[in-house]
Amino acid sequence: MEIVLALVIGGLFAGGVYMLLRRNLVKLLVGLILLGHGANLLIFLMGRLIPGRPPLVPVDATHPVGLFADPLPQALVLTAIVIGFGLQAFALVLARRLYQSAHTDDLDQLRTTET
Amino acid sequence: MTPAIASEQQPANGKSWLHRLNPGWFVALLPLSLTLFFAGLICRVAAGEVITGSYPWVPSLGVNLSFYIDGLSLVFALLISGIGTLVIIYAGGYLAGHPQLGRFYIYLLLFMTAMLGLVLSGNIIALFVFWELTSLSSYLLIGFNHSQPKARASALQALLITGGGGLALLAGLVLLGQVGGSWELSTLLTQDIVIQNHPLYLPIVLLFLLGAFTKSAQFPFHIWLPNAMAAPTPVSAYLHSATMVKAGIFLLARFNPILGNTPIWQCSLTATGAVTMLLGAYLAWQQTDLKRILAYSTISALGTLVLLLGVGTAIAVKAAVVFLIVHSLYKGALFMAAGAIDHETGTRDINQLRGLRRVMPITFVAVTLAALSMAGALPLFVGYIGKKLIYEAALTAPSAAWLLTGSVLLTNTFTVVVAGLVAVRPFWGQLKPTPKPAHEAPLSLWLGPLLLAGLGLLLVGLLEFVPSSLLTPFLATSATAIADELVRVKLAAWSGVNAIFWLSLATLLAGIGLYTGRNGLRRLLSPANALTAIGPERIYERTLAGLQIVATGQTRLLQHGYLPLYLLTIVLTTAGLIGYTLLTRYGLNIGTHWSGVRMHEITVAVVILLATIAAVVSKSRLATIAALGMIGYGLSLLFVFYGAPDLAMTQLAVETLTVIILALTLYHLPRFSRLSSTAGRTRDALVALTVGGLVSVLVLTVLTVPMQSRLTPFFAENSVTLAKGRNIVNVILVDFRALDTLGEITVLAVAAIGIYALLKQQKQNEQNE
Amino acid sequence: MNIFVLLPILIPLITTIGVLLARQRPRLRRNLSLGGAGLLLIIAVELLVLVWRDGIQVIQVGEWAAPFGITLVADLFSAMMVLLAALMGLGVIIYSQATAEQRAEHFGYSALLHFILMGVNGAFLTGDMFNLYVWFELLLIASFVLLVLGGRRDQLEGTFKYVAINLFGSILFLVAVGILYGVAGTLNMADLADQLNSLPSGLVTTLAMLFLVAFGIKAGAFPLFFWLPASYHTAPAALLALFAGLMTKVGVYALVRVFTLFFTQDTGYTHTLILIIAGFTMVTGVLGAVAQTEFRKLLSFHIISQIGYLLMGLGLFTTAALGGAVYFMVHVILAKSALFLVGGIIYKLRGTYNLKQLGGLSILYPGLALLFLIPALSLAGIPPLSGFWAKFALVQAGLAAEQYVIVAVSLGVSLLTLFSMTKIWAEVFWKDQPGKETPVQAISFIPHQAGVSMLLPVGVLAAILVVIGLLAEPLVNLSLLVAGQLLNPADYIETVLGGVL
Amino acid sequence: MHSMILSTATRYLLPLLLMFSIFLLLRGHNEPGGGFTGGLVAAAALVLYGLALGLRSARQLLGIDPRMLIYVGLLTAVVSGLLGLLSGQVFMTGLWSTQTLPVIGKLGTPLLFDVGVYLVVIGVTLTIIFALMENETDSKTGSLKEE
Repeated sequence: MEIVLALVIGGLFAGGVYMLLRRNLVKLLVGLILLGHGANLLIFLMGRLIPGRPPLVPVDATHPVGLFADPLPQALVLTAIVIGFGLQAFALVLARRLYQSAHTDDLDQLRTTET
Repeated sequence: MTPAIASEQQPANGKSWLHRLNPGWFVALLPLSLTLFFAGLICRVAAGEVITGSYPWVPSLGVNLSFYIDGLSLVFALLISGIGTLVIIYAGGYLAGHPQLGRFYIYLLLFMTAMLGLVLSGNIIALFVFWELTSLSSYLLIGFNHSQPKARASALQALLITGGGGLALLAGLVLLGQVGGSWELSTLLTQDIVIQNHPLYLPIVLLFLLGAFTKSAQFPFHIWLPNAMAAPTPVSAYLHSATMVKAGIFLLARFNPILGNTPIWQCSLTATGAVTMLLGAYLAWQQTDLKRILAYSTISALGTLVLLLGVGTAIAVKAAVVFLIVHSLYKGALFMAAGAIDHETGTRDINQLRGLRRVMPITFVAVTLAALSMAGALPLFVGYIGKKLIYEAALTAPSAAWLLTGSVLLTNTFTVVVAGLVAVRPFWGQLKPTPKPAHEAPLSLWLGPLLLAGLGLLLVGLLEFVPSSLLTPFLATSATAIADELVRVKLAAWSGVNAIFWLSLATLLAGIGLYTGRNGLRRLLSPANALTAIGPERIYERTLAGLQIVATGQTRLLQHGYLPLYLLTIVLTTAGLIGYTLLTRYGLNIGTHWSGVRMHEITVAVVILLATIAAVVSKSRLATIAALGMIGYGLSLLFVFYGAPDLAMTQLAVETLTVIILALTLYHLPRFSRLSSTAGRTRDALVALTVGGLVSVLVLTVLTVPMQSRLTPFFAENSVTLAKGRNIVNVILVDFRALDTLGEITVLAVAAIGIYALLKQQKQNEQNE
Repeated sequence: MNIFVLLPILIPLITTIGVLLARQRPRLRRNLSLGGAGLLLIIAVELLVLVWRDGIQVIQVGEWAAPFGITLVADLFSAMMVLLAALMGLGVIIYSQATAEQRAEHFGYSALLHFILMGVNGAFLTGDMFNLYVWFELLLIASFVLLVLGGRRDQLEGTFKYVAINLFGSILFLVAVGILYGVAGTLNMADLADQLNSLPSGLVTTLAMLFLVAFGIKAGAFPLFFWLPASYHTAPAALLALFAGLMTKVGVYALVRVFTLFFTQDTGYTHTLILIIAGFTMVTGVLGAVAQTEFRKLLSFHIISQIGYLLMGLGLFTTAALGGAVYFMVHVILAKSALFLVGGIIYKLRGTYNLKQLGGLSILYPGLALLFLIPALSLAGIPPLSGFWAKFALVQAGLAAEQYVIVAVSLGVSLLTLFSMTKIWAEVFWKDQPGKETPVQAISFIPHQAGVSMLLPVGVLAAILVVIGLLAEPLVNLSLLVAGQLLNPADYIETVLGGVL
Repeated sequence: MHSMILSTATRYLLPLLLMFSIFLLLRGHNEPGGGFTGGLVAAAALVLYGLALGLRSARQLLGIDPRMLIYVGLLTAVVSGLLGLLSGQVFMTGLWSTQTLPVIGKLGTPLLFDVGVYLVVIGVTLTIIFALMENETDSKTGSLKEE
């Protein structure tokens, strides 16, 4: 199954990079979102895949029984998702404000600070 | 800083004589006491003693404030402080009432400190520190009249040329120190054989020469010196004739025992010196501006000094020491006098000056004395001794003696012309009206020139009639310090009718002849002078302009403003570095991980991939948002399949929020339009697929490495017992790695503050408009 | 176990919460902000003293032993960086009293400054790779918000580029951390240093490349720096001083940390690469500066150029070189920030940053000229100011390592730096102001209209620069100690992991 | 937007959702859930309320500026960490009550920390969405309403 997920990650990165290189303000952000998804899935996969069991300790046990998924990558991905959300939300609103201010969503038109 | 100057501006009626003195007299007390101090050391040094001492400065880098006072340093120190005293008095008169006089003195004293530090340093890094400070103070002083663009440009030129040389010197010094094993001069002086046999010897010498030649205005770096005449005349007299430009000479002399006596050293010095000497002298007599005449003649003198050091025989070194002193005396005097003339008449153009002899008698005397010394015309003057020694050195040079003698002869002929231009032309004949009605300069302006010129006479007297005085042994120790062998000095102005006498006579006659025929000759030579149009000056300008063009071009090329291209560059850099490193350092090594593929998982994976494609190709914003949502939800399903319910819930919630925000923000943005060309799209698609492939490969490569998490067993073990929670993921978030979560919610908080500011600010901006 | 390792993160956080809660009461808010920054500086001094005297300090947050919990570590390098951050923070906060607009303050200007300090200090002190990611994101988002406060079009545009490129960098960082865990099974830096040695070096080197790019973007290295000249110059001077001083340096800090602590398997490859990047960064940065005629743009390009020197020290990878780079870091943070702050004063006086429209200031305000000249000459490496010792140390180390090309490049760049500094000097201070007769007399020594809050920070920075130049020994000594500690990580690893394992 | 059914449904749904969010928060330490998810559910409930009954009533219901929730949440999280410090241990060391409560299990500082997270998440979400919605209505009507 890892190979399938590796392909999914690759696909997300390919799509993300393609969108990242577009001239459109929004597409660029879509690209970043796709890349973010890819990165999250990648970290998740790095804990190796253990189907089924969540890392929960049964009520009357002191530690988890049998095979369980690696909780650390989950925690990392969770944090990364939330942080990513904050940054993406900010970037989206920024893009909207930029559009309102510059009246264009074409990045090639947005070069005033460097010329 | 200004009260003393303010009083200077007012008419001094009814004030005591003390108040009428310019502030220079008081400032001069400082260098005067230094001069006396150094003079007091002559005894010890003349006896052959080397006075040393050392204080740690930056011991971690091996840099100490050491001093090393031998004959060579003391000669320089005396010149610096002595001429400095006179120049400071002079400047007080020259810049009387100037509102920035205080600043001028600060710069001048900074320079003096730096110059003294340079010649007295016993640590080569400390020496470099002072070396750079002289460049800096020279920059500030050349640009003193900074409202004139010319002054600014000249200051910059001097700084760039000497600063560039300085950097080369730094590299040279560091290499020298590393080869010689110390930054201390006293140690290095014992290491000459080690250093000269080291493979780095050649680069060291070249770097040193760059430093010395730029500083001492050797061809082709000489161009900054005439331009530096934009500085107030006290500066020209002090820095650009008597002292700073001699720093390069000092450097060559100081390191001659360590680096010298090799063919490369001698050849480069002799050749460069000869060219500079001739060129300077040739250009000098063709000028009409007094200061420029003197500046070119200074270049010539510096060339002579380098030449003499290059010849390197005992007699040449002796000649160098004497000529160094002689030149400083007469050139300092002439510069100051030129400034006095400028100050009192309003012009420095020799075509406008005539008959000043009557109105400026004292200045006239001073200039005449100095010019006679310069021309080396009469055995009465120390200049004659200098000239004599130079001829002697040239005649006895180990190689190319006749060539050198010829060059010296030609140079000296030109020098005689220059002397005439300075001393005869402005003073004799009918008085011509000048921009300012000419009258004699005040005491402060003629004292310096007269004293320096007079000293030329006095020295001869000392040498001639008091042979056992301190002076000769002192000069001998100086020469010995340079030559690294015992040099005997026995100087006499008159040594009978010999080859040198005839040479001197020939020089004088040729000079007088050339002086009378100079206008004709100048016309004759004017076509040749067109060649100077492609000289170093032009190269400097071109380089500067070229630099500007390259800089602008490069910046436009790199910082072009197209964000997608920036991102492309970064993506390609990333992919290139990682792909190259992976392939060359590790190789392709991907395992196959087909174990346990289940249908529903494959389905979700395919859905995610399809949604990705949809998000990429879709032309509608809503469809893109929907596709993004699909991907997010697909991911949360995957998380569910692989035992991550918390993650799935979070992903689900965040995805929903993102979709809402996307919908809200994109509402007013225009629909997607096709902006890039097909070629561009193809290129990007190729890049994207490469990156995607690379990431997949990387992931699969990493998965071949067996991984044993070192952390997970601990979490599993202690989650309940110590952290009292059964949901290990949550325990990690709020306990094991709570600091991450604290950071995370802070990020969220800042993001919210930012979004709020973005949106509300807009409202305020609109209200303001 | 030492509280001082934690406080540099905690104090800004608590201050910022206080400032936010007190948003209706300007005076209280201001005092809180100043007090927090002042306290932070005291703590930072204390921390450095402690580390210098007693060695590396460690806190295992939540009492979870390394490598299981998150470790905060203060070695000399971290402590020094924290001190610099605190100093810059206090300086900029004082300075901002005079310049920050009411409106920016309304949207949380001073709170955001403290958020930046929190993120920066967190990044300097953490001993955990993922935690480092979190702090990076914090200081990124805070800098995003600060850059757009004001909402002008150029700010929005510049910030968008800044955001886009840096978010890409963050994603790379995240991927890199993920893979790091995927191969080594741990996130603690000290533990990583142990674990990575037993892994195939080719794979580790590949991973190192990922970090090189991710941190290279933040540091503003060639060819990843585009975001910096695109955005920085749209910000007010006070902010720029902080950004110039700290933001890119965090990237450099991270590079130094990972490339001394655990990516040292194949230094012949990785560090040579860093050296090449260093050379290009220097050259392209300084040429960019030469091309500019706007105060902030010119100095922004210089930031890049100087990053090159820092990377040069890392790339040479000897104690002398790294020591030189550490000294350079201190020097450049102080000098660069001081220059931006002087720029702010000039803007206050004349209302423009355009060199062509400025002039005459050397006569009018000799003191201001001096305040400019000290950091400018320092930056250009004129002895005996601090920049010279930095340059000298690096040149010496480079020559000792027989890396002649990079030494030649660095010396050439140093001349161009001098050139571009004299450009500002000649245009702003020497030249007459266009269209105006420059008075012959000074108006006053310093421009009093700038007020104490603007002049004091600049004065203090300039004074420090003079002191660390003239009396360079203590700082040089410290820098070499820092370098020694970085190059011999055994002590660090031992202290962090303690008795465990 | 102001549909009768939605507004009525929301009135009843709101308390349920809020209770569910608190339930998620409290059980998070032992079962899937936690401050983050709990916070999002609560925020969703309030956003829904705002959509159904207008932003103004949602704000009224909330009583305070959502930004204050962020600050208070951050403060709570810091305080939970500081408690460990004040009791002479390291920052963020977990302190636990001795008794066990139903549903929640033991009370402890990590739980308080999670409450902080919960509040921040509600505050952040509401700040963003409310500001966006306000912006939306502003630009739609062209009027500039007071906050």
